[in-house]
Amino acid sequence: MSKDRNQADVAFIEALAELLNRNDLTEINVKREYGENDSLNVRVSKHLAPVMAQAAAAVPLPAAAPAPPPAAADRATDTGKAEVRGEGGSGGDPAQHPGAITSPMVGTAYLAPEPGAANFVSVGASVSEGQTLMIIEAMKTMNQIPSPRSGVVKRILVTDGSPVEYGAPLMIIE
Amino acid sequence: MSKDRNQADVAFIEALAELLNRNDLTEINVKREYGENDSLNVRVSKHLAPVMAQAAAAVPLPAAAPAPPPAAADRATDTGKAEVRGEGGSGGDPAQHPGAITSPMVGTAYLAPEPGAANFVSVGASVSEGQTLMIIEAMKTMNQIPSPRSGVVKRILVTDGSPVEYGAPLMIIE
Amino acid sequence: MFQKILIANRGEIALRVIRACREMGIASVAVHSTADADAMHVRMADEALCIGPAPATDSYLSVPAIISACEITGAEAIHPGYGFLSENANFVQIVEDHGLTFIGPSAAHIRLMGDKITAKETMKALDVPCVPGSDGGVPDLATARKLAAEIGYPVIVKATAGGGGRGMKLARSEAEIDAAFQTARSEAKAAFGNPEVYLEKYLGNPRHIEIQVFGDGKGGAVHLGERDCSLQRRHQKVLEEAPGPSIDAETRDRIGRVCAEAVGRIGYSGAGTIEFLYEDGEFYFIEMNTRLQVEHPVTEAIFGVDLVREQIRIAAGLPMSFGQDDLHLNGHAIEVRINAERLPAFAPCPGLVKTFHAPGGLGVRMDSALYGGYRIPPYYDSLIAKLIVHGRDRPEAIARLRRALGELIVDGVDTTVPLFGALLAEPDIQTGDYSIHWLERWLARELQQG
Amino acid sequence: MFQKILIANRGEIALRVIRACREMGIASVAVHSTADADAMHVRMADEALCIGPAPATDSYLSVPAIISACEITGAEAIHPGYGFLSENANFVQIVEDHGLTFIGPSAAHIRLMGDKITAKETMKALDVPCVPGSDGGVPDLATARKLAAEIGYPVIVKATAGGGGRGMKLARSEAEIDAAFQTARSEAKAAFGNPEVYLEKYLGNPRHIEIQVFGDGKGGAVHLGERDCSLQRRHQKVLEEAPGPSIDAETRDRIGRVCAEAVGRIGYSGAGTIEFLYEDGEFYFIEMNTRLQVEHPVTEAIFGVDLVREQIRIAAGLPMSFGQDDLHLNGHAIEVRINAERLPAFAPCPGLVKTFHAPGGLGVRMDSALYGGYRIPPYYDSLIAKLIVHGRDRPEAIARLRRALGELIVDGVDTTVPLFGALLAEPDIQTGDYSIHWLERWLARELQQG
Repeated sequence: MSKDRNQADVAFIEALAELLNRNDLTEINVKREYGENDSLNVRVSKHLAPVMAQAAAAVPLPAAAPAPPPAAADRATDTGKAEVRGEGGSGGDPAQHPGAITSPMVGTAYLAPEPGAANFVSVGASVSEGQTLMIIEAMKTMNQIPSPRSGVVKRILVTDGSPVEYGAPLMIIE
Repeated sequence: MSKDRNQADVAFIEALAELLNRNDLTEINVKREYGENDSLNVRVSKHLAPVMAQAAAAVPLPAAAPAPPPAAADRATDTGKAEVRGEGGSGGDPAQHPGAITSPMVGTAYLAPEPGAANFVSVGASVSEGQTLMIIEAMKTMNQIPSPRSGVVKRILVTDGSPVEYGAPLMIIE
Repeated sequence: MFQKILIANRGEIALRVIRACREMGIASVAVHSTADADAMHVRMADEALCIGPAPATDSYLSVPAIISACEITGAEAIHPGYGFLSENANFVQIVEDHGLTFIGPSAAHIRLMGDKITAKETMKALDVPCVPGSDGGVPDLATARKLAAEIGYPVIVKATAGGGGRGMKLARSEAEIDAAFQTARSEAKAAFGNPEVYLEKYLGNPRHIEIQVFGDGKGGAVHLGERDCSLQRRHQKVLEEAPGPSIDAETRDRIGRVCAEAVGRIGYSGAGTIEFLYEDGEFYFIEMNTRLQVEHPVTEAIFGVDLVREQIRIAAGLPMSFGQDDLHLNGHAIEVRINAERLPAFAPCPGLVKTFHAPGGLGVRMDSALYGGYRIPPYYDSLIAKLIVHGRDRPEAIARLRRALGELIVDGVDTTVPLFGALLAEPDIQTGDYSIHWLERWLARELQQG
Repeated sequence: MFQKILIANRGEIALRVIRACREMGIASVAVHSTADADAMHVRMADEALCIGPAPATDSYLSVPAIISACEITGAEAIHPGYGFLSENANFVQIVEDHGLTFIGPSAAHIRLMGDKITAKETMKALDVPCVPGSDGGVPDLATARKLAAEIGYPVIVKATAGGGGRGMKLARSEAEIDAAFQTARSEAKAAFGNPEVYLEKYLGNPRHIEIQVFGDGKGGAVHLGERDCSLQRRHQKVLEEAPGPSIDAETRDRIGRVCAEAVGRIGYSGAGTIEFLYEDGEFYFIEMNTRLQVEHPVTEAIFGVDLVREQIRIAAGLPMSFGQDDLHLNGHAIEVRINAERLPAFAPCPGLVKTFHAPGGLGVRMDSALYGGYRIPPYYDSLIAKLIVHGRDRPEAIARLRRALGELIVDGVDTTVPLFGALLAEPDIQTGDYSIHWLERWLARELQQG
């Protein structure tokens, strides 16, 4: 296939994409044959089932809000907040994980009792109920965070010295 | 494949998309063959999932708006407007009736050529194409409204002397 | 000037402060409970931080959580809004102890005005008019007669140990003082085991007039006229207006100067409101609120100034951006408080706001944290929007308010909007002829009829 | 006063007029095309009437349909808004012939100002400054030299029969006049077969300054200062502000008085705008618009008056509600015109507005006919909202505009909102240093870079 043909196809697809957006469609199917048959199959659709999801998505201010100073919704996901929420890690929302230990307070998380010392726990370690997992400093006070159950540390979701908000997932222990 | 052909296809699909939106459809399927077969298959659909009603209801300002001075949506159905729209009669929107004759202008409808005279037509009467059905007065001018086709007067939707807006259903002739 | 301010509040007032911050180029930090994760102030702020669970005591009222939120975000100052921690002197002390700035008066001034008796004594000493009375127990009838004549009738005789209306007697004239004094003493003795009574001027049908003041913390102060907030239900203000329909320029000037001088003399810093009862041309001090008021926008409308910006400037140690001579009263403004409440019982009505459409056009200001699809949580107060209109004069403002209320759409929850439609149809409201008892009486009558 | 007014327009301006009617207690009639059946002005008006199909020529521009709509609804007066029939003298004549009132100036005044040459001659006779020139053909070089010296350099020599830039030569100083005159004559002869040329003052980098006037129709008139509308793209205003950053109080007073006196002398009735080019402290008349301007809200903001209410009052034969001495300029206001257009080509972008959320808070006014779920029809102009901010001074207004733009959500269609974000970041805009060429040049540069 020639480069020209490629560009033409891309332009064609781009035009379709714009068209889809402009008309609030959910799907366009095109089958075009240029050979002897010289046929064109088109399917343009607008599914209403996903409207549900769309309606739900419309509940918060839309992330796609086009304002140039970052619109409200955009700011809600900016770095300042992401940082505070800790490192989410990959895959799903760790806060929803059944083994998640969440922060009981706003503060700064410390994984070791003091700088240079070994961490309270590390991934793979077995912990018993009541064992200190980390410290959260709030208002100059060091608050020990005890494990609510015995189990194995599967993931540690915060780094040493990182800020955490109330309810932020700290570790997963199963 | 020529660029012209691409543009033509995009224009075609765009027309379909607009058609879809304009008619509140949910799907259009087109199969067009230009070769020897030279055929065209079209599928037009409109799914009425329950979500539809909800989404549609949210689109216009809600009629249930609770403001005490009648809210915008309430006013849209107040008597002043209803009067201008003529007497809808019972059952369905007469403007959507395939036999509806709609008003070509804003004005006052008169069913008779002059006060006291017999009406131009009455329910049950047969009319021929071009026959005067009524008069609409606009800017002191009496405009005769001719029947666009021959048929029988099924319903008269306006009363003598009533105001009509553009597009208001006047009669149903089948 | 501060680089970053944390707002220890929620709802429309949090939004109000964020707007001022944004216009001043200051970063804003919203704190919120788990119930407010989708709230507008969280979306609007530059940063947001969950500080606790839904109950306010564990989130918006949690001092450690808020201080800690400042520490980890690097916010240098805290704006408390109104309610919550805004008049909590201990909180202010802790804020200052942590090297942060509280955007408001000092802990000492909050304490001074937080105690009703100290506040009254202070104001009296500062020549702010207070309700005249006996300043303590009245030993005998002769003293009672003498004092009542000085105070001026009507006077009320109250049990020192009393409360709940017992041991309380009204004397409308000299003819009634003997009976009132003796009956009150007997009732006081019977009810509380202590016959001591005191005397106070009786106000039958006063208005609630409050004076907005601003102090620069260095002895300088200005006033921004009055607001009439007489329309109250269970001591909650419902509709506020400025200027007050019963206050003329000379009266405004007189009481305004007294108030500004008073707060200047105590070195007060920031926004404050001195509340009075007003009857027969006389003002009687009730209390001073050492914070921004819910109804501050009516003052902003008629003076064309931004009171939150001014609070922030003063807290940052800058001089005030206006002096008394820069302040010119312009037109008339009215605010209505729109609550998510179901009439006629005013029952809180949280829930999903399906559609929200704000009124627009000339002279209309909407301060609301609503948006279409927002779910009003059941944990906090029911104020969801303030609609403020500004017109050249009172009739224009009333017409504008009626028009704007008709445009507003809050679909999905019941609101107090219909109340205002009904109020604006009342001749007393149209003429401005109402006292602090008017609304309760009107509501009782409407309920009976309706 | 009128009982019922018909609004012969659509979109935000129809809404604007409906709002004024409602505040004045006047019933409003909206007329609309079939394409606008769901439009906001239809929903907001007390009555609505479909007057024709989507094309404006058959609906909003259809004189018989509009007159007929008045007849059947009993409307006594017509407010034309801007555009459509607002400056159509024949329409005004027909309205009057039908015993109805046109809310605007007389047909004669519209005609007078509708013809550019007559308008200029009229203004000149009324001592309104015009672009100085030769007032017709210049016969020879000696006259050209003499006139150029009188007018002051730079001057431009133009073919009397000309157009499109041919036969047009610039003389920056006396040294260039001979060559310019002779070259222009030769080119004019070659291009148009007529060598006659005329001389005019050349303006290199002027601003567009317009003066808002109001006449009472009985010889009385006031001015409401200026608006700077220099930021234009293809002669379409994009952002307007008042007061003009280049105009001081003395200049405003001087040109304002000239304009008010001019419209008073001709007995002009209602709102009008006298547009000028402004360069080096001098005003040069361009044209007079005999209607309400799109950008009238910036004037309303700084003077605190309702111009539509005033139009209606004057049309009803009432005296004006303010005199020149009642008008005090207060603060600074900026309007941005938000169009449904896709940048960078400004291609119209009609379609479904999925979410609409208006900015709120202090000093923010939104004039828009949008609502969530509204489908912008493709038949009319692309203006969908006007955002107007008012602040104590220009920096405050700019900060407020930036803040408000950040709050506005129009989701579903592309808009010109991003343009304003970019503009407000430009030092020239921040300092107010721009001419009528600034925006086109900036856009060209941005396009090249982007």
